This record gives sequence, structure tokens and C-alpha cells, in this order.
Amino acid sequence: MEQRLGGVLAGGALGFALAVTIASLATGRPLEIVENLIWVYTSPAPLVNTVLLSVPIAMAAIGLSLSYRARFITIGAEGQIVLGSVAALWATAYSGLEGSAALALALLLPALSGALYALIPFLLRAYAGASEVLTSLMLNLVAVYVTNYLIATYLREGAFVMTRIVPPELRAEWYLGLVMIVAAALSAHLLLTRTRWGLAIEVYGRAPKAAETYGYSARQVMLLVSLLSGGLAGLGGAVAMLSFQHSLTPMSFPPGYGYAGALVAWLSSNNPLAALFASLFFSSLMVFGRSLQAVGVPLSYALAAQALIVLFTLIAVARERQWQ
Amino acid sequence: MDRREFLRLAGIGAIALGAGLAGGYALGSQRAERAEAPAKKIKALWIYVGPITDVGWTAAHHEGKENVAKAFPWLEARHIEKVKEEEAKSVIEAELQRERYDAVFATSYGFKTAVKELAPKYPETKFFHCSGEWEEFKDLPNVSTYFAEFYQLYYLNGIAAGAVTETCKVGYVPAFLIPEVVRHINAFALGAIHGARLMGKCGNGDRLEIYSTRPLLSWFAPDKAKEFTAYLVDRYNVDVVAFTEDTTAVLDKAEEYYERGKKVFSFSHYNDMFTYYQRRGRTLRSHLTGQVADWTPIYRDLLLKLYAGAYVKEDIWARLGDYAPLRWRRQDSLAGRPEGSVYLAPLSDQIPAKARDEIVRLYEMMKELLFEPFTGPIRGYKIDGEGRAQESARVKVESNVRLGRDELWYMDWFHEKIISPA
Amino acid sequence: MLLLERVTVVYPNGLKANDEVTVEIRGGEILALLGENGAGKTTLAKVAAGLLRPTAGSIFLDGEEVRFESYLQALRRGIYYVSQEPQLIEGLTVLEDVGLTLELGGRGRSRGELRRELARLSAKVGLRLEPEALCEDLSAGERQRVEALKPFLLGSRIVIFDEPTTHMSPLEARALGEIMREMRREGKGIVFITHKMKEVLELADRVVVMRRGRVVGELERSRIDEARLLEMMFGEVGRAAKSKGMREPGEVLLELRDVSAAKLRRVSLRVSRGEVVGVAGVAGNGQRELFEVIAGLRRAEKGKVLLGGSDVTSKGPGERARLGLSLVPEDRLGWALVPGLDVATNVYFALNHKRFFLDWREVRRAAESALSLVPIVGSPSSRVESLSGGNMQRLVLARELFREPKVLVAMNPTAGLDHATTVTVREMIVKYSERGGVLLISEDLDELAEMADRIYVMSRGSIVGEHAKPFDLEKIAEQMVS
Amino acid sequence: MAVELLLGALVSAVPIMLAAYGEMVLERAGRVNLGVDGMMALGASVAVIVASLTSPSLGLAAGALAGALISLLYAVPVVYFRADQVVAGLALAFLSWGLADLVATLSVPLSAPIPQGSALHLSLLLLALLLPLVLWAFLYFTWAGVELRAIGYDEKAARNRGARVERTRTLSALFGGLMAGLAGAYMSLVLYQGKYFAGITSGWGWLAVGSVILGYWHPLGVALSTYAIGLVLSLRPYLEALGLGPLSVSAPYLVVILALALSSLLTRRLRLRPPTT
Repeated sequence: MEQRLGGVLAGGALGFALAVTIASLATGRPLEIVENLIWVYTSPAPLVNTVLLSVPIAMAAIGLSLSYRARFITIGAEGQIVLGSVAALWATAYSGLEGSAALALALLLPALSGALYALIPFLLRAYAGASEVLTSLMLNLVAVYVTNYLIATYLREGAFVMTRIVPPELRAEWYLGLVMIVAAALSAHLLLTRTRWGLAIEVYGRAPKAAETYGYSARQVMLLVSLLSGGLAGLGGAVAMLSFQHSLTPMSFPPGYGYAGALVAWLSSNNPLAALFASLFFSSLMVFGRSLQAVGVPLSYALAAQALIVLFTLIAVARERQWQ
Repeated sequence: MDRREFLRLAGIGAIALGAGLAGGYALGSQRAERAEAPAKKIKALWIYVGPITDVGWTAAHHEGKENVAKAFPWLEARHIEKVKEEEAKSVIEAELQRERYDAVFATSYGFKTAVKELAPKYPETKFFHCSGEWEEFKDLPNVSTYFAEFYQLYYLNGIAAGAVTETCKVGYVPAFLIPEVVRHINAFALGAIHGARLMGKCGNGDRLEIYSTRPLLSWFAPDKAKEFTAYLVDRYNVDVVAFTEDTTAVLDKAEEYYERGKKVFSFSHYNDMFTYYQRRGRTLRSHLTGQVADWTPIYRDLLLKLYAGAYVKEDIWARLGDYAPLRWRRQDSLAGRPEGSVYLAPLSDQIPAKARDEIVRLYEMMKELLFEPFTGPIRGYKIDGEGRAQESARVKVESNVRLGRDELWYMDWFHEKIISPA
Repeated sequence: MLLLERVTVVYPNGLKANDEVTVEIRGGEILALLGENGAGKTTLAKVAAGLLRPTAGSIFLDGEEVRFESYLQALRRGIYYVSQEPQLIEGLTVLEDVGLTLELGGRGRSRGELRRELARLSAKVGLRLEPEALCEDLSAGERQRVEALKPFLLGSRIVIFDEPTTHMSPLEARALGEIMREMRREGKGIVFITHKMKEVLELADRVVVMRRGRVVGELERSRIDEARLLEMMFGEVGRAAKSKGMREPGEVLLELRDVSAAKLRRVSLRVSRGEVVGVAGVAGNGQRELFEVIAGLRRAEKGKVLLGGSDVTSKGPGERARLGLSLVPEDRLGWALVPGLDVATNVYFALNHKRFFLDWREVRRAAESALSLVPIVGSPSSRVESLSGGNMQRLVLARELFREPKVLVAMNPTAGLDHATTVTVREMIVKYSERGGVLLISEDLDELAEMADRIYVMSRGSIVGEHAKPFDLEKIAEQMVS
Repeated sequence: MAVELLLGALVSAVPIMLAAYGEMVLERAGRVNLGVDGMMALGASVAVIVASLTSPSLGLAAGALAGALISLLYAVPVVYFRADQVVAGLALAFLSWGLADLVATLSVPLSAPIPQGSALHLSLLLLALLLPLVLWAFLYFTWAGVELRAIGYDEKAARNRGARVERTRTLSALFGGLMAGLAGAYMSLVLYQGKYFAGITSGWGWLAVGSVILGYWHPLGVALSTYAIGLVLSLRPYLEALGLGPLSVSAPYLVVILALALSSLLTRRLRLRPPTT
């Protein structure tokens, strides 16, 4: 894993260089692009935005890294995050609770709803054998539709389609998200390296037959990672709601945090600590891509560039593995 | 990956980066034009909720932005697209901290919260919120609201629909049943009755049925919009479908039916699709007319005032005739051609001449507010967010009463002829 | 026909599998390539078949130097390699499988033609074949024989069989021998890789013996004799595990009563303290299912499983482990050991402690105490996949014995191991049986005869015979294929 | 009404059908590409641009070609470098969505469409209906098809047999991209009257991936399952009229999930071996 870090860095750097190169060739304004680059990585506002944006991504990635270690390839973080933010909104703006009670509910309920939603692919896999890749993917879209429905009906506030807003006293400062993802990454790391559950995840992921032969239940391991990754993703949605979203409007597309989380988890070799940095890197790319629009680079370019970086890293990592 | 390999890759990256930057610089210096920089500059930022390639709402705003950027050398116009409403505040704030903008155009209703929170923190910057309620910002001196209103045009669409329908059934596919869309549906229904009565068909409009589907619950849902159109046509035998959705899916579906030999009509929305296609040598046969918005005159007006130092906090509700300064000098009507910030898309030949004349006549009258669609008596019934009836029909607008802005702005009832979704 | 000259193969991990090996393959004779597991036979065969490119050395085909870039090139030049696992492709029909091989080998033909030829050929070698049958429905022996038909259709001149009889009944092995003789009559050159002396004596025209990647001897048919071959193979005459004396078995520790599941049909057996009970049978006759049912990986649909007197039929593997069941699965990496983890963790995870937090010092201590039972090369912190096969099996056995189980169930525990490890493993199992019961599921009849006190014979999922010492091996072999 | 509905469902199911055929071939060769939706978007965008410059038929070809080309970015890492296929597929989806939009920003995303009922449209319909037969014949009655299936059943055994695993998989991935691109081109040129806009695929690419399993990896099964999905899509307003609320909108996705569960359960009960790894 440590050895793969070189590949990740090299691939990431190469992809990044290529992306910047294409952008400057396309616009003919390299100075402004570099200026943007410096701004994004040195100024407080974009840095704060990077942190804010990285919270849902990192929470998803940390959970997914546990899941992928157990070879449970769910891509369902997307839907779980959406449901998590809905739950947090309900807890703070609709439940009627105030103060710390509302806050506690705003963290508990999203974690719970994310975990419960993650149960569906688990049950389908464990009891019917259905591939969790596809079921979780489909469930993402279902979650978006259900949420849109909720926003337009039960959560709708006033004549127009908008929800209530998280009351100012219940909102979270940006650094709370940072604290949360650091805590989550550390706990996930400790869980993996220092507990029986972590051992079960490692053993099951690397050798499912051995795990079963020596008394680790496949279902229990899958259940564990499903609940953990779903809960973390739900929490990620909650923190996003409390720290910057504050309200919801109907979505045309899934917001993409969960998909980004899946990519980040792989980029970081399913290492929760590495996922922390990788998601910060990933969200800084988003912020950078957004800032480049001032120079006339379309946002879609940033999307393509991110994917290009992932593909480059994939190749670099895979090449390295081939040599071993 | 060993050190050497890593260094090699890093080297390739560095060289590529250097070459790219240098190449870009060379290209850039070639391209650079020596434009005389005006002494005073206005910096404006547009925030879009969708992608500029949506061929709908965002594309229309983007066109307006591009037009003013071209027209005013003193304007430095930037935009950020695909800003999720939930992220808007942090995105806009980061930009505001980087540079001092004179104007920020927030082009989605959902940016309301962001504008409300940012405006007090950046008093130097003027915020313009599109489609927001004026009341929400009445205490903020640097926030104005603007909107291009379509209900008059929907009434005219309705006349066309009532005049051409052979089944005496017309339909509507709404994105949401919010007041804006509800008044569009009602205007369309009133217009359709007017059209049928004018042509003396469908029992002088009494037998005309107006079907509304359930709301799509998304501004962008082309696949669903098409399915709902098919539903209206296949299930209820509707032959004219109007809609509120950010794409042209309903019109596309209508054209599909037309191609298959079934006459189904629809309308342009935001953009004049008829002319769009005509320039490419193709005539849309299902296209009756439609509502078009041109944000350019609004942006031009707002920015010019700003440039002249004459900013006033205002609430723009652009309707027919607004931003059409030449209208007194013309003898002929411009109905069906660009005029002002909202106008009628080209009128199809398939609309009977009598109805076309009526549309042009009312178009001109509406410009002067001599005719107003929502004039009583109108009977209707209150609906919920999904269009279900909450009461039986009763008088909603008393005889000879004209609805005011606030009643229009918060409309929550369906005209009695509208058959609401099950 | 084919000459491999001074072939050296070094694997990326530094293992020198072949060291300047020179072997000639002649037409019209059966060449036996004899050697222990790990002697480098398969590596050499893969070089000859184009599946591996040698680090050094040359290959001459009919006197002309060739360089095979791929298996396909070798195939098209008339070399056919029958790999150890008879790899028909499950999911395809026999006809499709054979046809695909011919197509890839440059001898493609239409389905109709192929169907006719198959019928003719299979009659010739006494094999009843349904061309539209799915490959996965064929028995191991049938599959091997379908593989053996292909060189005839391909017109291959050299055929390499890599340990073909591993999963075969004696009868099937005899039939394969017939096919080889048929090939010899047609003038093909046959290479027959094996570590079984008996087969060499029966079939080979010439023997090349390999040890540790080198050729250590070559004998023509007239000069083949068992003692010399053994000496060449092992360097010294192999030690045999001490045969133990008869003892009175103690209480019953493991019992199956009329167990049916998947392939198994009403299996009953008993293992008592102090005895080694063997299960003999040709591979694929339900041994794996038997192992899984005992381990708790597979539910018994009918019948009961008792462990130390208590009913564990509905208990999972973890519960059974706590009741004193130890397992040595057939596949080491993946079933018994976890790749990617170190040796210490590999010991610890199977001990199944219930403590939530791991104490790495304790993990290491557990590993060290387990490893003190059997010396292995490799530190507790080295990755388990870096161990050799022999060391892996020692590790598994050490771990399982460290748990001090009541019953040890081992499946093919010495398959693929070098001689020294085989001896160690057998000794350890026999020694352990003084304290507990052992169920030894093995395809190697000689191993069973040497170690077991009692032997059950399994065929098609049923127990078809029970034998006590002294064993009538002929009778057992007969029952195995009944 | 029923005929209209059944026919309409067919017309709108075509892109799902085409994309699913491509994905099915790749899955039969033992790999999954989750980038289908992205490749469709790219196909849609490129097709419109090229059609506006040349002709609709060339636009179709260009869309298909774009899908095939971009699928190389999946095939090379996955087939030759053995990179993780799920990540590679997801990354490809992101990349292609981005590129599709980028292409559209550079040029006007509008062209002359392919009218419904025109010869070109009918030939596309015919392709969607006949291709499964061709694929069936290819997979089961040609040796190249047998090789492809063999690779899907058991990569290692096929490789030992001399089967050209890399080549076959790369070609399958290319075919998958080609079909996805064509499917996207159909969406923009036929279904949306020669327009491209961001989000044009409406997530139908995911449905295509799901319906491959629903059709049990068999060309004829996939033809049926994709048509069934198209039908469910068309039936959504009718479901909504039944008062199913958000369930009706997500009906096609729920159908895929249910079908996945049921077919997996059945496969397990009957001890079938799915024809892919």
C-alpha cells in the first residue's frame, strides 16, 4: 500500500500537469491560469470551500474504503448522502426540537437513514446474491427522485419549491466538517488496524473462503461495512447540510459527492487516512475548475480533467502492481 | 514504483506543464488585441444553476450575458455555471473575496438564501436576483429583483390552441405547481377557451377540456416530459400540449407525433425553436407559437444604469411591451418577432387567420395593458402542490376585477375548466 | 523433434525454476519427466509450449531454432500442452470447446465435420461422448480424455501431459495410458510429467529426472529401475513416516449421521480419539462437500453432525472451532491463509479470539508460540505469500495444532509439497493423533495406506466401503471407481 | 392507444437497447463498463455537432465512433494494466460527461434531426431489432463468438487455451463504446430533434447496464428486457395516475433492482452459472 503511494502521486501529478497544460493551450492565458492556481491553494475563501466540499466526499470515501476492503463494491454513497442531508434538514428545521437536542438528532438521524438505506443492497446481496454494484447504483437515482418528491411536497415551504432553512444557531462552522472528517478517518484507521472488526474486514476482503472457514461470517462483515459506510455517508450529508447547504431545492442530477467518494476511495488505495487527503485534493480540483471559469474555461473541462487524473492514477498504480 | 520511475514521470509532467504554459502564452500574446481600455470598468458576475448547454433557462441567460459583454467594452463579464443552489453561498462568496464585483446576477430562485445572506456583507456590490420575491429583499438596499413574465404569452398560446384543436382537448405539462406555473396554466386555459369561442367550436368553448398532468417535480426532466406528453395524447386524445420545463422535450414529442402522421401541436419555450430550426433548413410543423425570453435588454438596462452611477433598487417584472422602445413608431405589429424582453415566437400558418388576427390584436393591447387575461369573472378551485383539488369551484375573480401583481404572484388555484391530475 | 537446450528460467521473485536444462523430445516415444513437486517440471513444459519465455537458452524444432512468443505459436507449430487441471471451459459444450481449440490451433473446421470426427475418434479410444453436453457436467477423467483427443484433431506432433493422473481413478489412468500408446503409434512425441513412480515404470520409454531445477539423470527404458530413480529424485532414499502401532481408539469425537447435502448422500462416519481415519476417493466425488459440511461452511440438508458428543448441525464454523474442530483445507492460500497479511496475523485471525481490541504484542506472542511447534523459514512479520508452499503448510499445521483441537480434519494435506515437508506433515499428524482424532481426506491412496487406521471409501457422494488394517488396496481402488 | 404505447415504447427504448447490446458483449467477455451513460452523452454531443456540419447519417457514425474512441480509455487501463474496472468505468463516465459538454460549448449543439419514420430512423429501429439475432448467431455459431464466451466463462482456462483475451476484450469494449455512442446519437438526433443538452441521457445508460443482467446476458433476453424497461418508462405517467408518488418516477430503477434480486435468487436456486465472471 505504501508502495502504491508513489504511483498515486505520480499519476495524480501527471494528470494534473496535463490538465493545466490543456487548459492553458485552449485559452492562451497561462498566466491567469497559474494565478488562479495560486489563488485556489493560498487564499482563505477557496480553501474554506475546498474543506466544505471535501466533507461529504471524504465521509463517503472513508466509509467506502472500509467497504472496498471487504470487497463489498457499493457505489451507493450518493443516495445515502442525499438522504442524510434531508434527514439533517428535517431534524433542524422541521422536528420542532431546538438547541443541542436538534443538533444531536441532526447527526443521529442522517447516520441512521444512510445506514438503513445501505441495508438494501446488503440484504439483496446477502440473501439473494444480487450484485451490490448495480443495486446501489440504481438506488442512488431512486433516492434523488424520492428526495425531489419530499422537497416538492412534505418539506415544501411557502408558495415556491424550497424547503425551510436550517436556523442560524444550528449551523456548523466550516472547521467542524474538518474535525469530523479527521475524526472519521482516524476512527476508521483504528478500526481497521486495532480491532477484531477491522481484522474481520481485512481477512474477509483478502480471502473470503479463509474468513468463513475460520468462523468469520460473510454476512456479518458485509453488514458491518454496509452500516458503517452508509452511516458515514449519511453523516457526510448531514454535515454538508449543517455547514453550507442549509436548505434543499429539487435536483436535476445526483449531486455527485458519492461518486467522487468512490473514486477517491480507490485513489487512496482504500486507506482511510489517505482518503482524507485525496478528498481534499479532489475537492480542491473542483474549486480550481470553478475558478477557471473566470478565465473562460468551461466547467465541464474541470469534470473531464478530474476523470483524466483518476484514469492516469489508475494506470500508474496498475503498472506498478504489475511489476511487483 | 521506484524513485527513478517516479522522477521520470515527474520530469515528463514538468516538461509537459512548462511546454503547455509557454505554448499557451505564445498563443495568447498572438491573440491579444490592443483594445483601448476604458477608464472605468464594471465587473459583473453571472451565477447559473444549470449548464450553459441546457438549451433552456441557463442558455437564455447566458445568451443575454454574452450579448451585453459584446456590446459594452467597459464591461468585464464572468459567469459560473452548474452552481448547486445549496453551494451557491460559498461559491459566490469566494468569488467576491477574490475580486470586487459591481454586480452579481443570481439567475435562479434557489439562490435566494445566498443573496439574502451575502448582500449585507458586501454592500458595495449590487445583487440582482432573478425570479425572487421582492418582499424578501425589501430591507436590502443593494438587492434588486427581475423577472421575465410569460402569462400574457400563455394566454395568446391558448388562443392558438383553442383555435386549432380538433379534439377539444388541450393539455399542459408543468414542472412544478408553483404560482408562476399555475398562472401560466390558467392563462393558457383562459386563452384556449377564448380561441375556441372565437372559432365557434367546442360548444363555443364550453366543451373544451384542459388537462394538466402531475408536476414533473424537476425543472429538468426531458424524458419524463416526453412520457407525460405521450400520456396526454394517448390516454386523453389531447392534440395541443403546452408546458413549463427547461428543455424542449414536449415540443420534440409533438413533432414526433406529427412525423408519424398524428397532428399534435406544441410551443417554443424560452428560445424561438422555430427560427432555430428554420435557419437549418427545417420547418417545425408541430410548432404553433410560444413564449420567448430575451434577457439582453434587461441586462443592458441594469448595467447601463450601474455604469452611469444611477443605480436604484428596483423590482423588474418584464411583460409584453417592456423594453420595446420603438413601439410607438411602428404601424405594423411585431407579434411573432423579437421585441422587448418577452415576445411571441413565430405564428404558425396552421392557426386560422381569424385567430392569428385576434392574437396580434390582443398582443398589441396587452402591451398597453388595455387587455388583461385575469379579468373577472373567473371561477376556479384551490389546489395543493400536486394539483389535487382542495375545494369545489367557486368565484376566484369577481366580475370586472383585474388581478393585481400580488394575487398573480401567489396564485394557488386552477381555472374550473382545468381537469387536474388524479 | 524438439530440443530444449540450456534453458534457464528465473521468476521475477528470484526463484530459479530451471537451471540450464537440456532435454530432447523424440517422435514415437513416451518421455517421462519425473521429479518432486517444485523440481521445475511444469516450468520446463510451459517453456516448451510457449506459455513462458525462458530467461536464457534456446529451443530447436526439427533442428531449426524457434522463439515462441505465445502459446498460440507453439500450438500452431504442432505442440500441444495438456495442463495439470484439465481445463475445459465450463459453460461451453464439448463440441464448442474442442472446436475452439482447433480454431485457435489453426485447424478450424465446421461444426458438422467436427461432430463426425469426434464420433470416429472417441470410438477409437473407447470414450462415449455427447458433443452437445456441457463441459461442466463431465467428470475429471472424462475431461482429461477430451483434452487428450485434441492433439489427434490438431495433428500435433508433440503432446505434453502435465501430471494428468492427479485426479483420476486407476481405471481412468489406464485408459489415458492407452491413448498415449496410440499417440506413440502415430509417431508423436509424448512428454509425461509425473511424480508417480508406478506410472513411469508402466509407460515410459525414457525418463528424465529433475531436482531443484536441474536435470539430474536420464535413463533409457531398458535401464529404468525404481531404486535408482528414487535416489535421483530425492538425493537420498526418502524417509518414510514411522508406521505407528495399533492402539485402542478412545471416545467418539466426530460423527456424521446420514448426512445429505449437495453431492453427499447419506454419509455416516465416526472418528474417535487416538485414530487417523482416512477418506479415499477420486477427486470430485464429494470430498470437498464433505469437508465443507464438517467445517460448517455448508448446511447439512439431512442428518446430523456431532462434535465431541454435542450436536453442531446448525452451528457455524466459529462455534465448531470453539468446540475443538481444527481444519487444514486443501487450498492453502485463500482457504487457510490470507494473502497480503503477515505471518503473525495469519496465525492470530484463525484463533478467533473474542476480544474487540487487538493487542499486536499478543498477536506476535501467539504467532511465536504457534511457530515453536513447527519450524518455518520466515519471520512473523513477513508476508505470508512470500513463503514457499511447504512453509505455508507448516504454518497452517502449526496454527491448527496450537489450538489444541479435539479433531483435526485435513484435506489432501501433502498435495504439491516437497518431500521433506510431506514427511514432516505426516509425522505431525500421526503424532497428534495420540491426543485427538484425525479425519484425513486424501486422493493419495499410498498416503492413506501409510497413515490411516481405518479407511472409508467415497464414491459419487456416498460411503461405499469401510476398511480396517491391513488394507486391501486393490479392493479400495475398485470401490473408488464403482 | 395500446398500439401507440407499445410502439412509442419501442421508439424510446432503442437507445437503451443499443447500449445494452454493446455492454452485453463486453460482459460476455468478462468485463463490466460502468461508463455507458457517459459514452452515450458523448455520442449524443458529437453526433449533433457533426450532423450540423455534414449530414445526419454522418452524425450517427461520428457519435458511434466517439463512443468507441473514448472507450479505449477504459479498455487500455482495464485490459492491459488490469486496473479496477468499476473505478475505470466510473471515471470514464465522468470524463465523457465532461467532454460531451465541452464539445457542446465549443459549437452550437443543434442540427437537423433524423425524422421519425424516415428511412434512416427505420433502419436504426431495424438494427435494434435485428442486432440481437446477429449477436446471437455470432456468440453461439461462430468460433470467434465461442472464444469470446470462453473468455467470459473462465479467463484463465481460455488463456491457457491460447484465446486472445486482451484482443477480444479490447474489441468488445470498443464495440460497447460504439453501441453506446450510437445510442447517444439516436437520443440527440432522433428523440430530441437534433439537439444536445447537458443531461440528455437522463440516466438511461445506467438502465442499459442494469438490463443486461435482467436479460441474463443473452442477446434475445437483453432485447426483451430493454424493451420491457422502455415500456416501464413509458408507463410512468400511468403509474403516477395510480397515485404511486415517487415510486412511479423511479419505477424503471426499482424494476431493475427487483429483477436483479429475483434473477440472482433463481440462479442460485437452480444452481446456474452466470455466463460471466
